[in-house]
Amino acid sequence: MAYLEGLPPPEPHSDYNPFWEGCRRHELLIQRCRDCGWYRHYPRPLCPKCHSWKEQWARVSGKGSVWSWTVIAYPLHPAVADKVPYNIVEVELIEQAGLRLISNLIDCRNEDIFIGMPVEVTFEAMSEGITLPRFRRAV
Amino acid sequence: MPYLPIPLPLPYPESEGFWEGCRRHELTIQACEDCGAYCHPPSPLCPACRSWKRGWSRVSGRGTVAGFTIVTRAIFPGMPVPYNIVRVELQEQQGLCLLGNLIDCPPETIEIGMPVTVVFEDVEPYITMYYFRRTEPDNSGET
Amino acid sequence: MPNIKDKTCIVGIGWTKFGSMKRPLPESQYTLACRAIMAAIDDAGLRPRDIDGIMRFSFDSNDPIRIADSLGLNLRFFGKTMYGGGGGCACVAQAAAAVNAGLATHVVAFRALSQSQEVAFGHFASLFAEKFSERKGVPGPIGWAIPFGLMSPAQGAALTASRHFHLYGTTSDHLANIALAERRHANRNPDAFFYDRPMTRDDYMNSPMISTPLHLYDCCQESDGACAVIVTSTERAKDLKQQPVYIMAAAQAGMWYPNHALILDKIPEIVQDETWQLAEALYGMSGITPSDVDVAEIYDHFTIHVLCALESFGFCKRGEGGPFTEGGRLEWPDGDLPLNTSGGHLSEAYIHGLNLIVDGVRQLRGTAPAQVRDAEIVLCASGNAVPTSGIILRR
Amino acid sequence: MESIKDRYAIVGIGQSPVTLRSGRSELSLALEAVTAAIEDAGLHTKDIDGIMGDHPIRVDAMAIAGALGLRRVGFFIEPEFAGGGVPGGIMHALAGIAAGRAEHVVCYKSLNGASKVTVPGMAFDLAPHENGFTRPFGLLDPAAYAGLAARRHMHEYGTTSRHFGAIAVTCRRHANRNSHAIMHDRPLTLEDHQQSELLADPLRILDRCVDVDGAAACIVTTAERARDLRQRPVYIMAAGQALSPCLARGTKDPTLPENETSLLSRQLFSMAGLTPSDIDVLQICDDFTCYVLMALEDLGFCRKGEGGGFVEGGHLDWPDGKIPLNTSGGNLSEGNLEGFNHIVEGVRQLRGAAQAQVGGAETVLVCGATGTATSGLILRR
Repeated sequence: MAYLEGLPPPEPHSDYNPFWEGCRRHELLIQRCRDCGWYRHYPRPLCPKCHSWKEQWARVSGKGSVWSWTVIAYPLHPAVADKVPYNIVEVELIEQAGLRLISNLIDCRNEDIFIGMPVEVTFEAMSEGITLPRFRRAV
Repeated sequence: MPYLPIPLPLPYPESEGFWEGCRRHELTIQACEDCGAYCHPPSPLCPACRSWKRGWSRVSGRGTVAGFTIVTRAIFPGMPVPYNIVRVELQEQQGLCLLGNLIDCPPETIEIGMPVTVVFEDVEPYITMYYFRRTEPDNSGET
Repeated sequence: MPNIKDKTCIVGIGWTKFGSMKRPLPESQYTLACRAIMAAIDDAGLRPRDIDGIMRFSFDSNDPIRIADSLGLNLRFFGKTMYGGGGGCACVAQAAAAVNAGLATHVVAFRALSQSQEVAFGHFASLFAEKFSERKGVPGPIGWAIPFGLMSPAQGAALTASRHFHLYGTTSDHLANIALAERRHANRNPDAFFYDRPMTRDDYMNSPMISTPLHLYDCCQESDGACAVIVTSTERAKDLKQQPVYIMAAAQAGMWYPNHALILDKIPEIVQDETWQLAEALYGMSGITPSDVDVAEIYDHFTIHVLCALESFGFCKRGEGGPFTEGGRLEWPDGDLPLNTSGGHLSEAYIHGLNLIVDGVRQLRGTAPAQVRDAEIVLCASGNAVPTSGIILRR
Repeated sequence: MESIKDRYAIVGIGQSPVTLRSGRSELSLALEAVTAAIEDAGLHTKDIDGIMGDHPIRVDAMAIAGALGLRRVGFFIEPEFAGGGVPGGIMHALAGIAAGRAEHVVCYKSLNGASKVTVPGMAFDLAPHENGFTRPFGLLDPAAYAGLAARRHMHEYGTTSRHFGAIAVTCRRHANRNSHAIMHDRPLTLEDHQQSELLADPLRILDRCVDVDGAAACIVTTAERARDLRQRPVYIMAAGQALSPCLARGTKDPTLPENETSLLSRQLFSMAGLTPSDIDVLQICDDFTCYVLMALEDLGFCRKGEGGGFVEGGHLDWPDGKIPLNTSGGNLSEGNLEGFNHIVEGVRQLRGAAQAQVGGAETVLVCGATGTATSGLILRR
């Protein structure tokens, strides 16, 4: 069973669909400026550094480290009433300082998580044709 | 049966007195206990004199059509067009208006100034809807 | 009272392509917003990082954090105007207020809409549909309207129109004059959605009845697109690329009627009362009179509301809006008061009033598609039948 | 162009009771606070010609106008962002006054956070579809964002949960003096905090504000007009908003040299011509303890990373601390009004009418929530 099965899936939207299509193919794609090479997540219409409108969806390594983490211990939201405690991690990808993703760390006890832990992406199929990127401790 | 197959109103703290009246088949309008001004939709304090003393007063249910439209294009799926929406000015106070529907009335006969009276329809255990029906002019002089 | 007359200027305008439900634009509301803002920045001869304030509409998912992140900006001023189309000029007014108070230097006011992808306003009651069924009813003040089938702005406007017809003898022919004038203007404007679609009086009369007495062509479009304007101080404007367009007056007018929810019905007396308050404030601040206005850019969600506004702004007397539309008075090039010269919401695009302001600025720069000769003063009015706002611009 | 410094004042304040079960609509609560503020200022209802709206999904400006029978309202704007936006509403109001659109503007906030007797108004929010990048991963509540930021601060600077707890204890002590506060009768020790349930590790239940039913309001006008009114005017020395692109991330990176609150700090102190050492009382929006600690650093009351040590030193405690914080108990212990209570309490301090009155208080800094687009005020007697 997937981690946090049953939470609201991402809704399709033209700005973000390439990301989720990449996940379905088990590829982590991040939007990147074709002119200056700056990665941006969340996706943006234009580059905040050089204001170019030219973009590509670049496949990244999926490697990174835990930038911060929390364990949700209290069911703050009805959707997770039966799921606590669970972890949320913010992962910084190796491609660019500050390039971070929200996700979960799977196959890892919550008490073993630490900031700086090397991780790599893995993909989990959810319902409705959605695949989510999650992370695992890297060897 | 409600006039239209769409969601019904949900009472909220200020409007409960109105809907309680409907359940008794009485048109009950919020009225200021200090200055007597009617207020609809109901409000926590009186817009005329700012008193917090809010009361409820049964009104005659009689009024006239102040504006209307015949909706000919459905917005919700399943809406039985054409249907009418009327704005009724109650005889108790100038400008005291309720939105509603006119039942048992062919659309082409609706006109501004037409006298109407309230009718009630018990549609759900928790809510009784109010509608209007064409009536004879009120010549009794009562209010 | 302090007065901001001529202290601030519009120095940049930007707009995107316009689409509709039938010919949607592929880009998101967010992308459209960024395109219009970047176009306005470029038009003004500014750099993105010069922008330090943003005013937007509510009902818009482009919050200033997202805009700032896309453009790489630090912002020191941001806010929202409420009440849908009533808020367009208020965005400009509050941008001008910020500049005037020294709280920001270059403020963008923008509106982006993607009704094809997000929400079609004509059907906006259906937005609540899911919530209604969840909650088993219609909560709050809208519960006085929706259960009786009053679910779209057109139906509310129809109630206004039926009463105006009754009180003053106004007719569909009068409303057609407004729709036809705007369509003729759109036929001169290559950006307009109806650029290559002329319309006759018969076309108007034969268009489907939406809600009596309003026909399809009394109603604005549901559009995709975005517009942006940039406001700065008069001193700063002198250093920039474009001929400055001065803000002579900028005002708002609230609505005292307790039944204010957007889709509730409005009787013309009340619609006109609040617009009259707005007119009084604008004429007071600017020191002009209705006869000084060369071009009127009046929010046209529905033709009937334009007619009410013409009366309230003093172009004619109350109740005489119908006859005032006759004789081509609202038409470029020879009418006394050319109205919505880009085609307005009825025939250019529905960008919540911001496209009317853009066209007003073009008129004063001399670059409008239907350019009024020697236009010196433009009145821009936001939507009425909701709390409203307006600005008066000059060359 | 012009500077607003000292040209506008807060002349009236009002509050509804703060409760857990009011059974009342947000409109009703808002009107109680608004009419109290009008009364406090010695104004007539009809003098109000501007309304700084709350979030329209609750009580929009025209709901207030309609209920009060105000026929002429020439200013109404909606602030951006909940807890970060409240002082910014005051700033918008004075900009509206300076532009000639109104003379007496009422600002308010009304929440039904505890009983949730909400009466949705006419608004709907179009949520950005970006939440597809957070919600499927269980990031559904502001506490999760706060937990991630707090964890990072601890990692970088050695901050501990006890440091966060010190802020909760300070606010609670102040609430214990405030008969209006929801936690008035409930003392709190650091050990209580340490034993409270985990919420979003490292944050505990007691690191989070208390949701209540309640409303607060204030009235802004010009300094000249203020001098004719009933109360001693509280002058606005500086008002500002700030946001930085770093906020788009959602989680605050406490190490960034420049963020929304540091930008705000620079703007406010330069407009007022003051430095942090000139401030007598601090009112910082405290939805989570960790954000208060970070705001203290970003505002310049201590150095980056030294927030933990600073909050331990008793500097923030009434009556003897150098710079008492949230003297009415704040969102953590008076009750969460998204920081509007902070403005009301700031005004009371400068009138000398607070229940935990800081002796000789002359200046107050009010700061909106950090970690979101923020805003602030510097007020003086």
